[in-house]
Amino acid sequence: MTTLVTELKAHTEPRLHGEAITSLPHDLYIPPDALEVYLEAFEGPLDLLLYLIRKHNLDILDIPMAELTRQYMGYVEKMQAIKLELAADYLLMSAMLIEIKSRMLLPKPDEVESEDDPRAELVRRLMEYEAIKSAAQKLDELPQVGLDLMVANAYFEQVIQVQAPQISMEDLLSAWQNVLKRASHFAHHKVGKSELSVREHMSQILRQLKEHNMMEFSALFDVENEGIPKLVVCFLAILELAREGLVKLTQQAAFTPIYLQINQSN
Amino acid sequence: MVELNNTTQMKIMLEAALLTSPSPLSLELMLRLFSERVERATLRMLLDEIKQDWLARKPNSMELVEVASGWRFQALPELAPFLSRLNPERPQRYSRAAMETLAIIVYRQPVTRGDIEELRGVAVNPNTIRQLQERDWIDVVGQRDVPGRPSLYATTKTFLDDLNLKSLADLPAIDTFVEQIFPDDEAIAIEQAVQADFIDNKDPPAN
Amino acid sequence: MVELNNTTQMKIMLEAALLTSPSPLSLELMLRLFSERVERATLRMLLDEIKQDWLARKPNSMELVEVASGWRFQALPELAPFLSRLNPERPQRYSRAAMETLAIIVYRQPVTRGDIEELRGVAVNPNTIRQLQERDWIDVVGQRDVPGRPSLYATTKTFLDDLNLKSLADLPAIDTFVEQIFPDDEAIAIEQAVQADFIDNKDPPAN
Repeated sequence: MTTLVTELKAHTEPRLHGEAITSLPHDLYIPPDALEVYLEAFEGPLDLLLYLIRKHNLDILDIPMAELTRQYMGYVEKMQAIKLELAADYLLMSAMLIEIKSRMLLPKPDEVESEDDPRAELVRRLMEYEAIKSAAQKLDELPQVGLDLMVANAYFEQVIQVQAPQISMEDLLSAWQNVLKRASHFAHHKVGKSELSVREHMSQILRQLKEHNMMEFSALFDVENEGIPKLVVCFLAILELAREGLVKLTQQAAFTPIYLQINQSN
Repeated sequence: MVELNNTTQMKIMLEAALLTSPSPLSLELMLRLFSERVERATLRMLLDEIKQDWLARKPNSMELVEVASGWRFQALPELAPFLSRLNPERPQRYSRAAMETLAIIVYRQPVTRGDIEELRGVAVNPNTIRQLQERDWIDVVGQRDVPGRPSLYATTKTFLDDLNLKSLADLPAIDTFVEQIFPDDEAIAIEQAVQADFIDNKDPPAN
Repeated sequence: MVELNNTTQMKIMLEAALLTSPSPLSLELMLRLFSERVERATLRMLLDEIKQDWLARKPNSMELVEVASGWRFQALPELAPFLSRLNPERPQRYSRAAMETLAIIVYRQPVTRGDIEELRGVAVNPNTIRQLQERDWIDVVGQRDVPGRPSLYATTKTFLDDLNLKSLADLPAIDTFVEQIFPDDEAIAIEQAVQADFIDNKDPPAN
């Protein structure tokens, strides 16, 4: 958890050849490799400005622009000298500092009150950046899964439960329509709701016959519980089964019971 | 930090390590946990103790087992089917061929494979029939009395249940479709012919 | 299969599910474990009981916690330093630049890359954004309605999970710095202004 803290220290106290550099040389002469170490320690112009403000004990609410600008420009010139890539962001900030400085030199028109301080925007940005810097540090100090927290992850034997495909009635109907569309004997295959229940009964009767081998015709009708339409459908189903040669109807003599059995001629 | 001065502490660390590891832990890895200051024999003994502790735990959910690459905690086998519900496979879809085969069995039952092939004009994939049978959506209700005595397939009660139907008559009828193809008089004529064949039982009397 | 007729069995199943799941389990997922035949309130009660059972367990290695996306077991924090010895693929610590970028997204979300650059005063390294996205700590929640329609970034539930948080409100407050600089009344005024800015964004949009 202390990683970033130490890292931050390393950043704000740049090291050269293993030794901490605690202050800038007064003549601002920095060997080029040392400058790079310095600059890499800063996350950008705001970071550098904050560093300078802290380092020189400047009042962030009353920044001496001349001093800060001078310090800052010293760095930027060195950066340009060694053609650091970072320079663009830093140059933008130079321009801003110089602008603020020159605006402060202008005589203030009487009607403009003191709250229109040219430094206000810079102060706001510096403060906001410092807040973010401290937030980043706090975030980094939070325990993290994988580093400071280990979550349970024991094993279990995954049982593959293949989910059977779901179908809807519409799927079914459209599949059937596709079949009919392609089938040559179209007219023969039209099915209404009523025919469907006949076909359902055909299957049911076959099931019963499979179980009982032979059944009396009247035993197939549940006269007590079924309404007339169902009885008719059942009768139609028997006729259709017979027509398709699926069942055999037998009667020994007139008025004797009729028997149904599955057609097994061979 | 925890002191490693007694076996209880070591067992706790081992338990935590095993419960948090996504893969089995080898003895070598577990020794690293104690900076190699523990004998392999001691480690084995501790693992055995943990194993026994968990076996004795009532009620229990996990067991410590040794597999090829080391030791791991795993859910008791009887719990696995439940746990599998948490990451189910994505529901599959039936192929168009399978749907058509099913539709033919539904609307023309009882049918043989030959009937299906005749209607679809292509051979039926035996897997499709098997799949539908395994799902208990269709079954064999008899054989047609022709050479080879092919099986007659029909839909089951399970099929109706799974589609939330009371009877096949609840399925959408094809009538609307007839109208699409034969937009006018012809459709009516065909429909009337069909209707004439079968009595309409749209509203069966309550039993 | 185990019968689900009593709370003991349900607790065992929950415990096994939580100990074997690599990511936190939401109540919704856990309900699926019981085929949705359990009330959410019952589930919460069982989870609390499991949590208490483990807290009471002596000696103990794990604890049940609730984080943003659900519940999970984790090793007691004091064991983590030992356990991390076993984990060769530890997530990396992020650079200071990356942490600052993350902090801006966390505390100012939803933000565009431009917002981040303005706050930090330097260009954002695209790799940083990508890294955070790959870790599923941040994602794009929309576009700001300005020319170029830049992406708006926000933190995810995974981010909160990984930091052991239930919501953004559990994050450390960002105000302490202001106090350091402005010790008195002024600090309060500034703090209020800053808080007003941050307050809107406590709840990131659902993923």
